Amino acid sequence: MTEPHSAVAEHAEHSPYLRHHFDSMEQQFDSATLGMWVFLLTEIMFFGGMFGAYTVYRSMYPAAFASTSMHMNPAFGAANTAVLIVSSLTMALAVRSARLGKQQALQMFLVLTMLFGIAFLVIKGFEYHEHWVDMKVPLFSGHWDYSNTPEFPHQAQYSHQAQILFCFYFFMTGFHALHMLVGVGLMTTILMMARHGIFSKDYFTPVEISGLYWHFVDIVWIFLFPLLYLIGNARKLI
Amino acid sequence: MSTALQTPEVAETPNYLNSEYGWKSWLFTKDHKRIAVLYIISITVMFFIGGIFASLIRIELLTPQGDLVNSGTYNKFFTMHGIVMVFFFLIPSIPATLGNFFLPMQIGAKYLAFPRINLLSWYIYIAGAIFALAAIVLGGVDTGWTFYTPFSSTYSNTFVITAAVGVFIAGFSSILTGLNFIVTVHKMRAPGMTWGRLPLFVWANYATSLIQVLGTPVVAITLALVGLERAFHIGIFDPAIGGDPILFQHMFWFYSHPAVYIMILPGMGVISELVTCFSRKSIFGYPFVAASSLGIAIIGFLVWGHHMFVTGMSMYASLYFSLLTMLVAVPSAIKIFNWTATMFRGSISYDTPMLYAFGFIGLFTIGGLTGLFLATLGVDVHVTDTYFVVAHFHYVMVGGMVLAYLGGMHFWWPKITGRMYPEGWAKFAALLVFAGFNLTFFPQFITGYLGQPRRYHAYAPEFQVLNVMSTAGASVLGLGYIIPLIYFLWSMKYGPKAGNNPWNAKGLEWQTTSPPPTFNFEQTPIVTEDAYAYGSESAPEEAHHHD
Amino acid sequence: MQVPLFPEAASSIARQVDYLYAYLSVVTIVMTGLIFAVVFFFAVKYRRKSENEMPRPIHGSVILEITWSIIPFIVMLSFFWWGAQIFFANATPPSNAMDVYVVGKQWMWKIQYPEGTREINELHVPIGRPVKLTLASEDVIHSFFIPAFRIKHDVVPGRYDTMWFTATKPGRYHIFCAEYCGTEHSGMVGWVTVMTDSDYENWVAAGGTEGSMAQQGERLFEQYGCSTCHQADQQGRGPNLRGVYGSRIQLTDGRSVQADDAYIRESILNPNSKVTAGYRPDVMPTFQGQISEEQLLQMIVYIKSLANPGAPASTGGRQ
Amino acid sequence: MHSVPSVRTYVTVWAVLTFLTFATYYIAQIDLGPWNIVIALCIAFFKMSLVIFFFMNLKAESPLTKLFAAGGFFWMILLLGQFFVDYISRDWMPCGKMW
Repeated sequence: MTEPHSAVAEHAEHSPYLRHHFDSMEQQFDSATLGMWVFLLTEIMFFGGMFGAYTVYRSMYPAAFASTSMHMNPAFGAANTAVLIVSSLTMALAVRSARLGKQQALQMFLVLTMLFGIAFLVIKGFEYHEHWVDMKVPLFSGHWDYSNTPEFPHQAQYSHQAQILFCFYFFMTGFHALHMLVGVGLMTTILMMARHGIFSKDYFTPVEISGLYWHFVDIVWIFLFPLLYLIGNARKLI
Repeated sequence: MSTALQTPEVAETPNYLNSEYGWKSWLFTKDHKRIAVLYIISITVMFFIGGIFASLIRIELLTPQGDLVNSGTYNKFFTMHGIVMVFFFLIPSIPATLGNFFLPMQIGAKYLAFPRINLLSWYIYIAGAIFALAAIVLGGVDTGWTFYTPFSSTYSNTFVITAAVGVFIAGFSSILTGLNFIVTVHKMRAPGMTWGRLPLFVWANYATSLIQVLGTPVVAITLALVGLERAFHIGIFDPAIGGDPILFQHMFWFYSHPAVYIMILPGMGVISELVTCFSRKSIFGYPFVAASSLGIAIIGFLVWGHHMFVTGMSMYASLYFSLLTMLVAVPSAIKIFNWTATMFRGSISYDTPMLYAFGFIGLFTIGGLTGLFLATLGVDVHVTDTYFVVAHFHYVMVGGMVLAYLGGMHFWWPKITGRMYPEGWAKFAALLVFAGFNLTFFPQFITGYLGQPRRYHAYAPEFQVLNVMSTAGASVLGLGYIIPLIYFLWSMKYGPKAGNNPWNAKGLEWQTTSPPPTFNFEQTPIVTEDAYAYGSESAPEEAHHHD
Repeated sequence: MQVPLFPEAASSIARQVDYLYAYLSVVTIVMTGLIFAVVFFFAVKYRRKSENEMPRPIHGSVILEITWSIIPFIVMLSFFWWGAQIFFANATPPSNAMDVYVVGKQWMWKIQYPEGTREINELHVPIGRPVKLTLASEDVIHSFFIPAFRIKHDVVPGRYDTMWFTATKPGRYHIFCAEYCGTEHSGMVGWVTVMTDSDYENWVAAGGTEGSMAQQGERLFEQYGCSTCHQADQQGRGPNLRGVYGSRIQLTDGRSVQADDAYIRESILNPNSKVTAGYRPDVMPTFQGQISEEQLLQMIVYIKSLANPGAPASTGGRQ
Repeated sequence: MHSVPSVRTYVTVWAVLTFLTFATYYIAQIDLGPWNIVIALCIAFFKMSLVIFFFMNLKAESPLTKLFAAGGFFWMILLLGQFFVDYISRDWMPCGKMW
């Protein structure tokens, strides 16, 4: 709730970045974070729809999912998770230094976060390439090689169930990678704004907002990793 | 269209219409009122496009053997009627037009919380509309507005992906409006405007925003999966390649049932405003009416299974969803009873908005109760997918939502444009709409129970008489819609000038000039009394502005 | 041109559905009439007499709110209870029901009888005997709907659905497709003819030229080489199918499944998903796309006919 | 505005998260039957709450923001749960009478 104020004093003390329809910087900051959290709510439901469909199919075809996940390389998954967690750390430190007004540290951590984000995408690229070579991409019809699925040599129907896992693998990680790209784009704009010295101790809302977004994308991956890579229990390391 | 709005002699006092001119001032505006006017124009265009398809359907159904167009074209008619009406008129209409305009004013705010996101939501709506219109122009889509797989993903060869992308994009416009409303109501209320004093129109739009934010992403991902499945021939929902079409229906109706509450809840908010203003009484049982909006929003997410009783969903799931659908009907009943009780010992005037409110209360009661037929398992097996369902949801959507929209437009027209609409013509149009509507859709209850299935291009000959009655009613209804369009446009130029508070209503929006200034109020008002304090203990003619 | 206002009731449950419909209609008419009357009465009695008339505010009463929440909910629970009774009673077909197999294909209903007769968009049933319909679809979702019997069930591709009815009045009644299924959705209509027992007997005798479904199923059993592995004696590479239908099958992963139509269909199209204990997976090839839905139904009827007449099922194909 | 946590807390949270990642990875190798997925999801849930409370400093936010954060997660569970109202009870054969 806003504290009552008189119209005259309103224009004197606020910082240049206070939008005119807000009464105080604090109200603007709270509105921005609440707005971001409501947006993350919609993102949770967006990925939630896919998790729901994935869970239903996994309960319908447990055997097909377990044996198909032999083709996933958990080493890639674990590496990606570690990279993302480090990028989350650097993002948190970036927000912290923005809050304390340390411009150099802020820009350094933003660059680090972007580097780790790009590293994640590069690892993801290698993984997709490996699946492409391995003919495991059901998206392009005719490219999903039914015969080359060792666990079920000539069961076209069985590998139909298997291709559902790969469809969800590509959709979930694909949408996640898309969100990563948007995140990196967001980081570049925040970096440019930081370089122009826009942020200060009492105005750092954009950094906080992009931090929330980045951590959310990290959380989605935290759930994707066990669900997509570690299905078959007691599997030997590939 | 937009030039007609800025007639200089409307009001000398600076207001949001004459504060700046030129198309840039409209297309790059951050003023929630101008964005609301942009939405009103685009909503009306889409409404009449949907209406054209509706009239083509009704003409086609004059004869049992279906000889106006072949069945493929007829399927495209009802699909486009469904898509355009549901996603481009019903869902955005009251929140994006009247909500955008009046929610900030009713809580005493100068602006919405995120003005640029609000403009972005209109552009996204226009982008979605362009895709949908492209799907129409290129050749139409014939999957029904429900896009059921595996027909939509594998067997239909029409522009399904174009339409799905259009709906996908329009969904984000709805999300952004919802997000804006939630943050505005939480963070930007005027001092003294506690939750207990919020007007019920704001409560209804807040509950609607919760549904928009929680439900729309799921239909976005569902349509994305159908689009991807169609593009890459993979088998998420295609049983031949291991998918499960029932899962599509679960994911689709998870959003689409709360979507019907997105459509009706703002209408209920408008009716609460109309009934209180034209009975000059505060609402009966304010906390219950406000809580019932939230109740509908939350329980609305637990009931979608009643669309799938006959699809082979398990028996116990049908039991679960049937029971909860009975529960979701209770808040709607509370609202109806409270509106009726509000009129008790009131001083009721028969202005056009009140006529629409009477119509709404009557027709929404029929619509709601026929919904119980569809929630009752025994009867639903017989009547689902027949014209009984068509009649039910038109009673709620047209009898409820469109009447509320027209009532709200008439109620707030003087505030939006500073001009009064012609009362005589408006009353005539209201009666036309009421009569035409009942003649159109009541016979469909009868043909529904007789067993005429939905979406039929040619039907059994014994249903013809009832269908002819329905088409006759549709023509009266169509006329009833065109008259308001004419006199609203006429009134912008020639309508008598309306004062700041023609209905001497109590809301904050009536305490400022009409049309309101760009920042709604000279000073942020201080709220001291309850929402509808008609004849409250304070002086009956309290001063306009408290300092 | 007389306008029918109420559909004929020609099945055992039609009467109950009509009573429930009447009960719901009465409640709706009473409630709507009440609301219309009260609103009309208030609108007239409390019309605005003078411009600045200001009635005393009434803020509400909690008791009234609670009463008009609880009472409607109780009335709705009665709808729910009665509706669920009919729904459940109609859910499980009686064991003595007569089998008919319905295959929905884009824009026609193909109906087969165990005696072998096959019809398009026509269904002949005797009066008074329960008839169980097994529904399958070859392409999209259809919905088998007989308004006069008050029954409807979606025909979802990839699985079997069952519905049943007992016709009570001879005559010809509509069959409609109720789930939108494409261009000729409105053309996918047919007739169900309810006949007295004598008419039905000579109708059955007249039809059925290529032998009963079981015989056709047997021919397919040979044609697709099923008999090479599923032999009558014990040591075939696949389980012996004699007496398998209806028994519980132990699977390799420990689960036990009832061998009904759906299990047999899945084992033909997707052999690897539920392999009987004691047999290796990846031996039986898939027949997905090679056997049509009708042939599948014929083979299932054949396997059903293999059940040992009278012999205990314990010595079934399991090792 | 809000108290700013020290670098040390962030680094320790990071260390715990990385440790948990590898923990999930190795626990998945031990065959615990149905328990595998349960443990994996619990670890993931714990990691999520770590990220939310420390990195996104939800702790310092208003209860309203916490409500929306929890609301989103709860709604997703609601969505998945109600799918299974249907899928679990598909093969419970109805016994003619309701119960």
